[in-house]
Amino acid sequence: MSDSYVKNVVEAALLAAGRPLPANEIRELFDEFERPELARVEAALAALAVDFEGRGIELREVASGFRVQVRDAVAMPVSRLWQERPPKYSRALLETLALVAYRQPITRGEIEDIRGVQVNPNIIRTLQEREWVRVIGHRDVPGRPELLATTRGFLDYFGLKSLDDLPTLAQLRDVESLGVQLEFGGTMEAAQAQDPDGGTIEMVEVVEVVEVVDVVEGVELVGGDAPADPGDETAPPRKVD
Amino acid sequence: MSDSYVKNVVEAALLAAGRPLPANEIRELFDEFERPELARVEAALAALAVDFEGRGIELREVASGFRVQVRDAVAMPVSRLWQERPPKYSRALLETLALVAYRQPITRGEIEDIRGVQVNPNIIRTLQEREWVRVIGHRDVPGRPELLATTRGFLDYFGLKSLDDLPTLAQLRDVESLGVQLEFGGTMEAAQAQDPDGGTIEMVEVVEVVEVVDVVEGVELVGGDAPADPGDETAPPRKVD
Amino acid sequence: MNDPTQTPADAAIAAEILAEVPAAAGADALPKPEQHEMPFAMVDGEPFTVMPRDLYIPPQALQVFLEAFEGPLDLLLYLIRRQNLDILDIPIAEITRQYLEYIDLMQDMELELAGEYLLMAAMLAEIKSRMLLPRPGAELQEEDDPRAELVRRLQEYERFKKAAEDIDQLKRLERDTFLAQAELVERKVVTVLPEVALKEMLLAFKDVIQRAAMFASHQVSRERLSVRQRMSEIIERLQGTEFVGFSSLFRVEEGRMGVTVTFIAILELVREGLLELVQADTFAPLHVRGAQPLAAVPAANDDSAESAAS
Repeated sequence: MSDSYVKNVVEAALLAAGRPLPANEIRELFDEFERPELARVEAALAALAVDFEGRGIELREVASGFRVQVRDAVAMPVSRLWQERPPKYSRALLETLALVAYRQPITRGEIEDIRGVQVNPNIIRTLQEREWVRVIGHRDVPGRPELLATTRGFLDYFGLKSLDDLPTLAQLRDVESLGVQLEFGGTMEAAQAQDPDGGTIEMVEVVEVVEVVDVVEGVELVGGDAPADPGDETAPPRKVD
Repeated sequence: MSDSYVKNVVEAALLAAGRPLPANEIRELFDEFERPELARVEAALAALAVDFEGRGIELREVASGFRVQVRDAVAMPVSRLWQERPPKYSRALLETLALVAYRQPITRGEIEDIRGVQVNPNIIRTLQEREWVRVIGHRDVPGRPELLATTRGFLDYFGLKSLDDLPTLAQLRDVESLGVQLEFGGTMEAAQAQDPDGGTIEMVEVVEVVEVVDVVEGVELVGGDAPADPGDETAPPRKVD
Repeated sequence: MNDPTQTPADAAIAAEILAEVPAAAGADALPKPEQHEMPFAMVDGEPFTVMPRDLYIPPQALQVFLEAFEGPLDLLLYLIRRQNLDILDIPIAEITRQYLEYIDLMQDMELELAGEYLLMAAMLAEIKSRMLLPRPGAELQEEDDPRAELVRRLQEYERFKKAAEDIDQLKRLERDTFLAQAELVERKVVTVLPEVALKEMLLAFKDVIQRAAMFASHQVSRERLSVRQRMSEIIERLQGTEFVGFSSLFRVEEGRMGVTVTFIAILELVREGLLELVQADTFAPLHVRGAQPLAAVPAANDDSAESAAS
């Protein structure tokens, strides 16, 4: 079996599949008696990527495998093939998606704590229908809230190989170094997108929930005692569940 | 605008469209100010057809325009992308296969005698098509029934060096106890190095070395026409060098 | 939607908001914020910071602007960023005043105001009052700063707001990336053969053997399978030939055990009537002959089986 036959099968399979194909799945397309080594399939993929250079298409590896896609340089004329505009996503949806992507696994309540507003259930439903987000379990707390995580489909859609390829998340400046930060007029510094110690982050979130409750209680005290303040008048504190 | 840009747009459009595109529709994808003559688009199509020679795909003109399609030469492996999961083999087939393996050379009639039911001819045909069983002769009795035996392909499929790698009937009498030994890994180091099924084989082999001696002695017994002694079965295995 | 009754004070805020509308609509258009309030217009290079009182502000524009906020944290961030304030040192009194003005306006516009906005208002008021309390010592401990929690939440929200923008910028399918696909005109019918595990076959065999009570025969149960295999090999060997020398069936290199297996196989074949031992004369070499002319088996069958396995 010649190298060019292997490469032709790989090329045709990638183009026919309509979805990303992992190398081992391509390998299994070959008849049992002529099945090439995985290394040969990988070599064919590499050779294809070279073949595609300077052409209208390119080979790209995403989370679920390899796919052939239109090269950026010609994407504009090609996009005219379709009349309808691509779907636009609301900020609320994108922020929710970002929280799931960077903080997974995460519950809806935890998303709401960080965003400061309720999450519209339609948003979660849309994310699930698009198969970008799925429920991977339940947090073992009262109510057993669903734990949300992103899917490989999410990574594929955004052309990513893994979560590590997500844009770097801005660093949280330490409140305790407030004075120092002021002196230097501190700017937001880029930090690693992935916190190696996910557990710490979870803990911080739990602490935060507690503090929000404290604040609510504090509000009631202030509401009773505070001297006339236009702000207090117009915004009577309300209990929130 | 270079010829290669025109060709790249044509290539990318054809591959992205998911339907055949007429040349004039491809032409209209270009920005008005850089829109090439139709002849240039057609020249790009011709150049693409040449590029695709010897590759996994080809350019074809059909009624509604041009499309890129998988070449016949690789259509077979590519078709496996949509292959359905095969049905499992029937119990009757597995029993027939096992009887051929253990009692070969054997006729269909003899298999039927042991199984107590007729053997569907399709089963024998399936086993022959799979190249696990073949006819090696005929028994000299009325009807001259075919003598069936297993093939090298059968041994290879199950990862056996020879039929001796299969457990003996005596060992099979209690597959449950065999299974227990397997689960605990027994005393056989080999069982740990191999997958569960391979482990079975390893263990069986060692036990059989002991049995070979029995058989060798059995030859003398057969020659002397000694009656079978049930006590032998439970006799502790003897060591062999 | 009801037209709000605009008081002069509202009009001033509304004018301020209106000046921000384009900036909010397209972040790219946002000029570098300065410490003072941004001008809503530039005329002949002169900034105008006060909206003419009689300017009509379309309520729809206001509503779109106000609805653009994703919640109280988003609104607060907007107020802070608009004035280029450091998030770590928010002038709480001023921000609270501005925040409440927006809340008032939203209520005037009869926008559906989420409870979270009011909760935040209360939180701001509480922070403000705590900051007015006399401090125990000269040094203010950072962790005692009443703003700390708010600052932390604002920062936390802001980084995910930014992350959402970053994700939106990623090249994505449908909008920026298009899959290349080729047609598979005719899908070939591919027959996939079922997989069989050795154990499945052994269990099937055990069942059939138990049903047939084959274990009744001790001799059968002791049988070596290599004998069976050898029997098949010998029958094949005899294929198409009349006689084979008895001794030629043995291969010395197989050793004593192999020779024994072959010998038993021959005896078993003779017993089953599949083989005849022939001797032309006393002391003449033994020959082996198939008990019947063996049917020709297509050799191709065997060859393909072996090549498929290799």
